[in-house]
Amino acid sequence: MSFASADTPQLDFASSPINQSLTPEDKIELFRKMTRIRRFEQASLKSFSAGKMGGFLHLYIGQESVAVGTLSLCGENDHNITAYRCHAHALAVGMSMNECMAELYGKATGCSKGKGGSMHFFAPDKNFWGGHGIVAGQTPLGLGLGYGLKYKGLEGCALTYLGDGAVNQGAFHESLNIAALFEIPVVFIIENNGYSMGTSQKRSSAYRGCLAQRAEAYDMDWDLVDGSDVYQVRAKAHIAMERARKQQKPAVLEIATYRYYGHSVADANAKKYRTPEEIENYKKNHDPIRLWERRLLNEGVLSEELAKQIDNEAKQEAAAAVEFAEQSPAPKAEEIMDDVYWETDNDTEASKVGQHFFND
Amino acid sequence: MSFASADTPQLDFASSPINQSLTPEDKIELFRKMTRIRRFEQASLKSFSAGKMGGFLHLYIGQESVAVGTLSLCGENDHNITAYRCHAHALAVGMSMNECMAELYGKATGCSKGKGGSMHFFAPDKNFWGGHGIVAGQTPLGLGLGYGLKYKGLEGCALTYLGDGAVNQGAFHESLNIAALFEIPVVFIIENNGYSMGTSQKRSSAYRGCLAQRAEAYDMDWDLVDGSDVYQVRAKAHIAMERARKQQKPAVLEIATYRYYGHSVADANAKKYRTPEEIENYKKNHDPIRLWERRLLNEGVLSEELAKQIDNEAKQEAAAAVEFAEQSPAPKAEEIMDDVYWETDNDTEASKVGQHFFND
Amino acid sequence: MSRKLQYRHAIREALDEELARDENVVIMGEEVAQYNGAYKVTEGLWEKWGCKRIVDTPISEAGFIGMGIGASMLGVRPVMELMFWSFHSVAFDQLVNNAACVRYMSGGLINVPIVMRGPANGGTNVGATHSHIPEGLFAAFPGLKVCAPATPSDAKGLMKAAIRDNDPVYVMENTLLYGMEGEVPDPADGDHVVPLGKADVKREGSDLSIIAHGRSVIHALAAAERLQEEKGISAEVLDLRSIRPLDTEAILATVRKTNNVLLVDESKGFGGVSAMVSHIIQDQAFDYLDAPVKRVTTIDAPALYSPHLENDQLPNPQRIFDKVLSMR
Amino acid sequence: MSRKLQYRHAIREALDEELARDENVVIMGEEVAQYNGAYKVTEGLWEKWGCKRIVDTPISEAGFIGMGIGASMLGVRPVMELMFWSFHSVAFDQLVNNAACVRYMSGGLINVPIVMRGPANGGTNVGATHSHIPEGLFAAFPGLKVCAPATPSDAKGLMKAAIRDNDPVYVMENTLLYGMEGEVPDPADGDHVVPLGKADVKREGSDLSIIAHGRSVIHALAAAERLQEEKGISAEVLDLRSIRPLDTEAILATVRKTNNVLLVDESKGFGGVSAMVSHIIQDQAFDYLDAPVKRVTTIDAPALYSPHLENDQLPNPQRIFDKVLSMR
Ligand SMILES: Cc1ncc(C[n+]2csc(CCOP(=O)(O)OP(=O)(O)O)c2C)c(N)n1
Ligand SMILES: Cc1ncc(C[n+]2csc(CCOP(=O)(O)OP(=O)(O)O)c2C)c(N)n1
Ligand SMILES: [Mg+2]
Ligand SMILES: [Mg+2]
Repeated sequence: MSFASADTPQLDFASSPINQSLTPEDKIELFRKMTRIRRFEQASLKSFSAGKMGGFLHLYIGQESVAVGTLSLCGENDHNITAYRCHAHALAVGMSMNECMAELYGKATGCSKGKGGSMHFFAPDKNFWGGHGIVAGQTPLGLGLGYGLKYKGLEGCALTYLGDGAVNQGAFHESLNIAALFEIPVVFIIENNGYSMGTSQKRSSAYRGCLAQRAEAYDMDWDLVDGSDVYQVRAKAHIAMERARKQQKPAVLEIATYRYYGHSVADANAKKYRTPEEIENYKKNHDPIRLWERRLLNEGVLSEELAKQIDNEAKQEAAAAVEFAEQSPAPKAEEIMDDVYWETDNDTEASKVGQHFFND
Repeated sequence: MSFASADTPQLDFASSPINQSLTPEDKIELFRKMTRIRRFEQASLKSFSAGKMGGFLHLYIGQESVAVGTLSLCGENDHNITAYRCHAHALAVGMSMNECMAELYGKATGCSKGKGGSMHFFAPDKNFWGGHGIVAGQTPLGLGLGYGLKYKGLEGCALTYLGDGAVNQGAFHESLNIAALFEIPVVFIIENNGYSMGTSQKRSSAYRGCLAQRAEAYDMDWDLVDGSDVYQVRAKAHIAMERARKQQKPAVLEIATYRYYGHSVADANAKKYRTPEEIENYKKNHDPIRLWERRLLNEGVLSEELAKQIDNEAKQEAAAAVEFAEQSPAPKAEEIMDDVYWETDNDTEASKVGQHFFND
Repeated sequence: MSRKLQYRHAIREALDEELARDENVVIMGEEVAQYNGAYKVTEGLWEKWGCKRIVDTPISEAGFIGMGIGASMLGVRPVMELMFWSFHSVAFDQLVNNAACVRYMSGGLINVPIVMRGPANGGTNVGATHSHIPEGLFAAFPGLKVCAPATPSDAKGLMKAAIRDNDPVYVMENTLLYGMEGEVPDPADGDHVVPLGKADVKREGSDLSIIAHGRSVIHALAAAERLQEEKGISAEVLDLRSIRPLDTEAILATVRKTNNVLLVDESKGFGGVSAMVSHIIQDQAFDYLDAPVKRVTTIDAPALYSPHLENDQLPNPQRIFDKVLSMR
Repeated sequence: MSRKLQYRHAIREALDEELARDENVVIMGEEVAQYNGAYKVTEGLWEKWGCKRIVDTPISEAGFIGMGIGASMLGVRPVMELMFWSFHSVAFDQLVNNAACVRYMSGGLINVPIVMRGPANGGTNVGATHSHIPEGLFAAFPGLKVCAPATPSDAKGLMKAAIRDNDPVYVMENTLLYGMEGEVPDPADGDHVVPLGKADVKREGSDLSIIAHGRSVIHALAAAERLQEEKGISAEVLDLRSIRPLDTEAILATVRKTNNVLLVDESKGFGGVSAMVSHIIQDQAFDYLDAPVKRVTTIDAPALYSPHLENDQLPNPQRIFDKVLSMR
């Protein structure tokens, strides 16, 4: 594979087979998913600002095409895992806004019963393995998902997301080497939004053409993707995923994207380390939802009215989720020590031997 | 820099300026150093087999040209650090056989007072910072030595040695990125002896041309070196060191070498994972000491007699070191808690406040 | 003369003064320079001291902390910020082997004058991975020193002692204290250094001793006030301040005085600083104890997120109050 | 019927039986397959079970242990060998965050049925970096289970319990016990499983209780014999076997019986399993104690190398013997 190819933006990936196979409904569904994510994030921002939740809130707004585009390619045996900026992945795999919003509110009805919070959403039944707070700590787990697939003889792959700052954690490199050496069906997806907190890519990483190119060190395939183009995201991810599924070959994809808000909602410097022009330019010229909308309008797949309607529905769904979260009960103090051990939760024989918990 | 160049063996590095500057005495001294290392290791093996020491003993025999060749290039402001296979580096920087052998014997006269053992030799006064047991754990320290040099405005570099198996530790990759990003004068030297314990390079690492090429991921210079040729080791290391010293550019050098014995003396499988032919071939055709000797004989720098004499002296020196170690006193139980804190060792004001040690 | 300073500003003042005192002091960590620090502890320092003294690092804790240790062996005196102490998990080898053992393994030839600092606490709704309480964990490694200031004044004084110390000192701060104000001596009145290894009686009392460190001290003080007011119980509050070295004398003194002990510790129930202090007390003041040493620790599960419940999981004034009553 | 087996062979038998019982069991680690294991615990398994079930990994502990955890979430049941438990330092994040917290953070949706095993001990002259004693360290993390077998029989039985457990279990073996022989029940007589959380009275006695785990149990037994013979002191020796879950009942029972306690623990003096056990005892058996709970721990410094001195730094029969006498 060659250098970060400057020509990719000029190619039209609509014609790639995986995109050709999309029905109009599929395309609208992609639009709906991205819209729902944005509306969910906006609603959570509002609740956060109103003091309704605690901790961190890492918004995904601006990056929607990455989670939605890649996860739209997943079948029964494809698994995925990401870092703390995880709401989009959760919604994209089919988790409900209710359980997600309730988790942000720390309610018992949350997807993690209020125990995980914003950074720790999970839905194993939907092949979504979190939501992880330690930068790049999830990358060996993603490798392990791929390992598990291969061990069980299933044809699938493990999408493992990380940020552009996360590439400098050792665990990621150990994972890359093992992935290539053991031929594990894992696709590492660098969501490159240009910054790790207030640090630009150039200030955190040394590299040749791009971050994904580091894969060459392990003789692994890689590609660079324009995240503002859903067709391109799908087309390139599909290639990598098929190679993983069919040939057990891992890959690194770097998807160029952008976040409109700060690193987290608490990021007071969000507009200091980036120029207003840079943010505006992305919003105006590269917004993945607007570009997809325009594309579908041009294709005649979407109408202005339908777009509006979808947006309104998403807004209402998010508002309802806020309502649901607000009305939901908080978890109870008696439940603090639940969910620590499988054995004690299931009241097994093993759980009855010895002291498992230590409180004076 | 290009692919692992297949032509390097054909080049004659004797003519490179750094080798041209060698006097006959210098060349003989290189021979003497390598010979002394080999004789030291052989003596320690004998003592180990006789049950005189404990723990591990990782012999350097076969690799002598690497430590001696590279460390012969060091000046006042060049520092170095390595892993547990550290006896050669210790002797090469000028530590005495006595203090080294006594350390193996766990005696109070050892370089670390018997507290460090085989894997943990140190001589900060000779710019040698160990001797480290955790695979690749020393690589960030080496980076830090380079950082310290730069911080203090000194023109020097930090040679940081690691094995071919160690390249798969995350800490090494974190170090590579920081070295390139911060422009730290550090030269990482992979002593590639083909195996990490019983695992061949191919079974532990995924890579393109060679392990050093992973440096490209960080846009860093690298080179591949034939370790059996002292001239080549010096010539290529000199280039990397000068670039580090003068331009604050880090590099990775991979030096192809071989160990004749097992991973450690306790390695019962040493002849299982490698064919006898492979070992014999290296000894016969690539032994760095024999090749250097032949070279110096051809150059007329060395005579057979002088070579013999040097070897005899080295043998005697090692035997004397064994004698010294055997005669030396063991450390005392009262000293176990010395050397834990600088402040308590120096009986400072700070050391008198509060309980520093906990023994019932 | 003293002034009111926020805990974070007290630390910053300590850093600023030490940067001025010794040109080998360098501050490193993620976002400490241009971003002014994730919790603004280092705000303004980059502008004042520039890129050489205040250094932003990539998210490579093993790499940059190891780098700091290596540089410290050469005489640089790095003060490393861990954005959260919880991130120790990815740099553990550097923290417990290289920093703690290099002096020993070299037979005393090397020393590692480095400070690792950052917040180490629960209570901010960030969940299990971000809420580790590692004072006891690191104090268990001979070669390391650990302190955990509870007030702005101690935060400044201990930080300065830590930076001047010639051994590795791990300073455990607290995000929930960063905004707390307190009296801090005026620099014009001389150097304010609080030695490591010296506990502080933060409140005199006679009926029982509450021994704590870090934010638990604040809870203990609140509970003590209420115990006095509502129940007429006079609680002495001893702030350990430093975990290793540990002020065993001060611990034994308060035990001998009150004969009743409650330890408050944000650690989980298995282990922690409090298990050790409990052992020391029963070992060395057995005959002075009227009753077993009791503890309030974090309820034994990974840190949970929910803002509705997190305070219940942690030690808090109510739990301390209740525990004291249960001890009567 | 039982046979004599070496500790290492007892473990191997456990692995072999569990490999046969459950096709999801897979053994992974550095040199475990083709090399037969650095300490020959897995000898012959690769030949018997092949490359799928017995897997050699690169020297990437964070990577391969995280991989095991990820695979375990999908139902694979990896048994990961750490060549030395000391190498936990480079995989700490995976060990204490991902393995320990994923269940909790997911509100109970995930479980991590994984075993981490390997030797965790001093006494082999390999110095500070290779001689960590992390039982207490890991037991402090709710979500983890920890055990430390002292005999071949317990090693086999606990290993089998660990592999069948649906939570992460960290088994701390001992290189100095690998060659020790002992009776192990014959597989023909049924499955030999020792449940986690059950201590074992390894020697009955009436004058004092020596509580220990791992190799310290062997030392305690040796000291107890000598105490009996030379001093007529009857020491009961309780082997904790499992650290978390902990058999608190058994601890309290022996304390109530003898009223005198000595804890033996290879940890350093600050913390360790013994500080916790001491706290529990004084808390729950205060009135049964005739004297303070005492300890023999490793002398408080990083592990030293010298073969002439290393045994003096560690708990040993002589130190236990002397300590008991000093308690009279
Ligand atoms: C090991 C570790 N170090 C530091 C942090 C704090 N932290 C959380 S996110 C982040 C920036 C990550 O940036 P990037 O990988 O680019 O992801 P993005 O936030 O842009 O999605 C930092 C420093 C952490 N959570 N874990
Ligand atoms: C983190 C860690 N994992 C495992 C080990 C055990 N170990 C010591 S040396 C070694 C092999 C290293 O091989 P290589 O890097 O090629 O160096 P060489 O021994 O060939 O010089 C292993 C696995 C260790 N010391 N540290
Ligand atoms: Mg980013
Ligand atoms: Mg090697």
